[in-house]
Amino acid sequence: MLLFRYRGSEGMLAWAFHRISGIAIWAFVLLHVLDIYLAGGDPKVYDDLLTFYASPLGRILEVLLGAALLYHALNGIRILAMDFWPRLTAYHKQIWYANWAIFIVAGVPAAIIILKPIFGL
Amino acid sequence: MDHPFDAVVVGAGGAGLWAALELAREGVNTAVLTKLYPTRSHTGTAQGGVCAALGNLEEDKPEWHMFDTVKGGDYLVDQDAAEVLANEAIETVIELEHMGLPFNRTADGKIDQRRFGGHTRNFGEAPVRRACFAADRTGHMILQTLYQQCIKHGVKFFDEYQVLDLLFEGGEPASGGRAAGVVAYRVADGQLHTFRGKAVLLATGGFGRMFRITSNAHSLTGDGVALCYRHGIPLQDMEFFQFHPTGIVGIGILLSEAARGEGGTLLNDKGERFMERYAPKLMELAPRDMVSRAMYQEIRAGRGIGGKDYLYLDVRHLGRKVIEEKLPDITDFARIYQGVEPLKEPVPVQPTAHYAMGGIPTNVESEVVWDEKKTVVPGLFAAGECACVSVHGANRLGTNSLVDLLVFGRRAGRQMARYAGTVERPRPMPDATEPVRARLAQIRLRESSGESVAAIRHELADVMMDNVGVYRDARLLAVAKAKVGELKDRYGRISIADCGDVFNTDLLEANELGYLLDLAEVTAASALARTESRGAHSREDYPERNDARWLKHTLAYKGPKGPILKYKPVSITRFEPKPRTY
Amino acid sequence: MNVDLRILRYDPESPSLTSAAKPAPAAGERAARAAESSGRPSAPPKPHWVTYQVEVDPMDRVLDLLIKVKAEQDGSLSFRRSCGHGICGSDAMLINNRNRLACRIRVDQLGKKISVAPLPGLPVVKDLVVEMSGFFGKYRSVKPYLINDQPEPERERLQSAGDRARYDDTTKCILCAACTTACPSFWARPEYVGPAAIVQAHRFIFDSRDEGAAERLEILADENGVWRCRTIFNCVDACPRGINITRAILEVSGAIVGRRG
Amino acid sequence: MSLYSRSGRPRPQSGGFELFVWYYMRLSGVALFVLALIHFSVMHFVFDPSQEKSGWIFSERWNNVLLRSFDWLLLMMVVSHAFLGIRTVTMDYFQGGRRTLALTALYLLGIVVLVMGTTVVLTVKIPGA
Ligand SMILES: Cc1cc2nc3c(=O)[nH]c(=O)nc-3n(C[C@H](O)[C@H](O)[C@H](O)COP(=O)(O)OP(=O)(O)OC[C@H]3O[C@@H](n4cnc5c(N)ncnc54)[C@H](O)[C@@H]3O)c2cc1C
Ligand code: HEM
Ligand code: SF4
Ligand code: F3S
Ligand code: FES
Repeated sequence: MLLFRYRGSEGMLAWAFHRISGIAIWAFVLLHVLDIYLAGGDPKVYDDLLTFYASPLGRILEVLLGAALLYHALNGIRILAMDFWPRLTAYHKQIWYANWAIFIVAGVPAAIIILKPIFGL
Repeated sequence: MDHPFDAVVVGAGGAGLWAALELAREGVNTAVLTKLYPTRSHTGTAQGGVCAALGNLEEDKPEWHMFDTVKGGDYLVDQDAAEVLANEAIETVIELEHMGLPFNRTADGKIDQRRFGGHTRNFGEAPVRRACFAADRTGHMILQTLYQQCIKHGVKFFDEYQVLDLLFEGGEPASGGRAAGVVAYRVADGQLHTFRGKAVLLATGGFGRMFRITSNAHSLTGDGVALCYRHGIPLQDMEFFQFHPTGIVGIGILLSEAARGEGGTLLNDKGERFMERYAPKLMELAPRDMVSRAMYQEIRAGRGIGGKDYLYLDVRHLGRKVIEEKLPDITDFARIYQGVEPLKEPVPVQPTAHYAMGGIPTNVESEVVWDEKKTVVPGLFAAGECACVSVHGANRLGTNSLVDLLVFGRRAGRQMARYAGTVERPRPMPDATEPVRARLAQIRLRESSGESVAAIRHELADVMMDNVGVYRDARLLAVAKAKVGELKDRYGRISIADCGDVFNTDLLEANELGYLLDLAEVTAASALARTESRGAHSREDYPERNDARWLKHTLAYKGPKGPILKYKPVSITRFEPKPRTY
Repeated sequence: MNVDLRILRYDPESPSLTSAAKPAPAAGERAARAAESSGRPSAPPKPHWVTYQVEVDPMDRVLDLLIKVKAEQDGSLSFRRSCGHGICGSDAMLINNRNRLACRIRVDQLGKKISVAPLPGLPVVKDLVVEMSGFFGKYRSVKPYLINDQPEPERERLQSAGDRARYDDTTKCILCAACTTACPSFWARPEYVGPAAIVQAHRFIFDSRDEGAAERLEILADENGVWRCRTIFNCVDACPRGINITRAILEVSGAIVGRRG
Repeated sequence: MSLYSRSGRPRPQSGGFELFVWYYMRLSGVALFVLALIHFSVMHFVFDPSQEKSGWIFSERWNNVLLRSFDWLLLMMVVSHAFLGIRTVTMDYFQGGRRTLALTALYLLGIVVLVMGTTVVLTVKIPGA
């Protein structure tokens, strides 16, 4: 398929990740609304849910969700910024790399906080 | 399939498009046929500018422009035509601006102008700023602007329809026939179509592809010119072919004269500005024939770079701003095709085959004239590089070709509209496509062991480059003539690989090679006969201009055993021939 | 230096005699095939990869290689070309999985294995030749010509150098289609008017002499107009004229928003 | 509009709506940047919900009308933003009948989620209150 064969550069990757992360967050939100709805009816279900979120698998999934959200949010701002100041398009690659820098600076500590309990810290 | 129209325009370069635009404005039902998409036409490659004596930056007059044109053409120019050119240049350029062409601007918002070779103030005093330009994309912008206007006016385009024959009613032109339309081959599916029209314009461009090193597009194979020749219309002044001084070494891609107009210099191996010795007043801005000859002499004297066959074009001292704002494309060409950085290094250049001064003889109304008495072929018109109204004479000045397209393309359109109002549409011709079908079948169906098209094309390009180039003499030309004859024989036995109908470029290229061979034969024969040196035609065995014998136009007719040469007088109205120094 | 040139060839349903897939026909068969082929309605051509070994100079461009293959190995190879130096827009194609002009990319920039295929997302006519009428139709749809009904002045209209610079970038377009056919949004929805047409509209919308901006913005505000751009930048990477296409698109959408919002 | 049909491009449709979608994606994007990130950090770093008992959400968070409205606003934003985003994606990769089908499913899903979400936020009783 063209999408995989064509050799785009940063811009194409940025878009692909944005789209994938958007879809992924959407899928999560669907589940999240569903689980809270169920939990609202039955506190027992909610407790089970919280137990799952506290489990290692739950925490890893949460980190992934957070990563998707953070990437999507940062890249969303990148797009917005270019929309309002089209001149910035000349630096779209640089902005993308800056996004990754922020992503790591903000994301890694957050991930550590969330994952810490797995290792009993 | 038969398409009835009132006017048929063949070619969608600058000349064809402007004619089509005039016809559309007059409400004439017009078809434009082009073997390429219109925006692919070669006009788009013109870089430097289009001259008009607007006088936006310093005093300038059309008479000066006319004089420069006549002198630049070594007095072989028809002066009535040159006068029309210089006068109407101004209104056509202004009209282009009104159509939206994005010219560069002066500080007070007018069209910006720069210097160009051979264009001077007060009859040769000093260079003048006369070339109007849009960065170094002037031709691109002209082509785009005219195409845009044609779309606006609803012109009907037939893209990728290649014209393979001309139709006449009431006999061939020489026996009083009138133009009646064309036969075209639809490249996409190989079907033949006839387009009937009361007025037919040929604007098919040049034929530089007969030379090895050329600035011309692969598609410039002289179709219209060769078709006229085959129908008994003579070709005028074919011995005059311009070599542009600054082509990229080995491949011929052009680095515009604008580089020199902006102040670029030419250097030899010793770092000398050698043009001082050849044209002390205008230096690098002398006409192209002179600069190309000077370069050849430097190379012959062993002063080529490293003793090789090229020299340097130096623009480093112009500074980054001028180079990037006014010469961006040229800079880019040097980077991509030579791997040279013009901001830091001089660029290796050598003369490249560039422009055909000769072509289909026409009068100032762009009507094709077929004999020494300028008898018009009714309904047949030609404009642009394929035509020869003779505003360029023996050597064209830079920027004058674009002016030629505009002025005579426009005139062609207007005259066609007038003419089309006075005659009936030609009747359908059921068998019109038969000769073309037969010609193509001959190439297409010959079994695969025949001569190779590519080999003949290469040998032709080599012999034309080496023997009919900047310097010529009787021996070189005779060898070329014989060689072209031999290649024509072999051409009769070619075979090709593709015999399909869909986008068969193998077939079309083979057919185009036939045109180049015809035109090369005429060029060599005309050059051999002219025993003088004038403009772009430099005979080492006859180094002087000889006005007594040769102040006349060559007309080459197709004969059973090669071209038959006749001559017609030059129209001289204001400027008597003088020695040509700069 | 030798390179492997892989070409994605499309055989239309007509007899190509030396195409690698088929043996050359015997004598006499040629006429029969040609006769059989005329006037036949064309089925969509079938693709297959063919590899050619070509002897090259590192400074050669891909167009030189194609011409060489056509001259020396297989005359039935079809591709468009004209100017040979990146100014006419004929030979945009997919080279090493990226859209470029064959006459502007050198062998030394690509390596020893080079793959060439027709522009993505357009119907193929034969080999590297694609159907362009849809592309030019979209170009026409944005009214790509100066609109100004004021009486024309005697001399040129004045325009400041600054106003001229405003739209300089988009005047460079040569309509090669490399951008539009590199755009994933266009692949997904071929109705998208595409970056090339927007570039052409931009050239007039921001020309101080033009008065048709409202009409063009109206056209570009439709479902298949500027909103389809997802700022992917493949167009910019592909553009042989180095136009900042995405900037132009965003300036146009900004103008629409500014006018309406 | 003769130029239009000659161009082979469909006539303009729902131009205003596409402009709205484009604009709305951006506005809700900015809003979400603030709201969603606050939400995510509140949930994970200020409190750690997995460390809390089930009562927490009811007793502390939703006791506050402000926080309830915050969550509802966030929910509306997320659902509408994502919903329009997925609409674009769907229209990109489905054509003809399948597109209609997929879009209908998407619209239904959107309504269900909105209703479900609103029910939760509005009707949940606070146990023990
Ligand atoms: C690199 C370069 C730079 C130049 N720079 C300048 C400059 O700065 N200033 C200047 O004044 N001049 C310049 N020139 C010269 C000038 O550009 C050309 O002479 C001029 O553009 C020719 O225009 P035309 O309309 O005659 O033909 P072209 O623009 O060559 O168009 C020919 C048309 O005819 C069509 N055609 C050809 N054969 C057929 C057929 N058989 N059937 C159907 N259609 C056919 C083609 O498709 C095309 O549309 C330059 C030339 C070159 C090569
Ligand atoms: C956190 C802050 C967020 C910001 C700043 C943001 C920004 C954006 C922007 C600007 C777009 C439009 C992209 C374009 O037109 O090319 C977009 C698209 C999208 N967003 Fe968000 N968004 C955010 C959160 C979310 C959330 C929480 C979801 C999911 C629940 C989501 C799902 C989507 C989807 C599915 C798309 C469509 C992607 C596409 O068309 O390729 N976004 N986002
Ligand atoms: S914008 Fe660039 S890539 Fe697109 S058609 Fe024009 S020149 Fe080609
Ligand atoms: S690749 Fe396509 S999505 Fe926009 S930025 Fe270029 S048009
Ligand atoms: S041949 Fe003209 S752009 Fe490549």
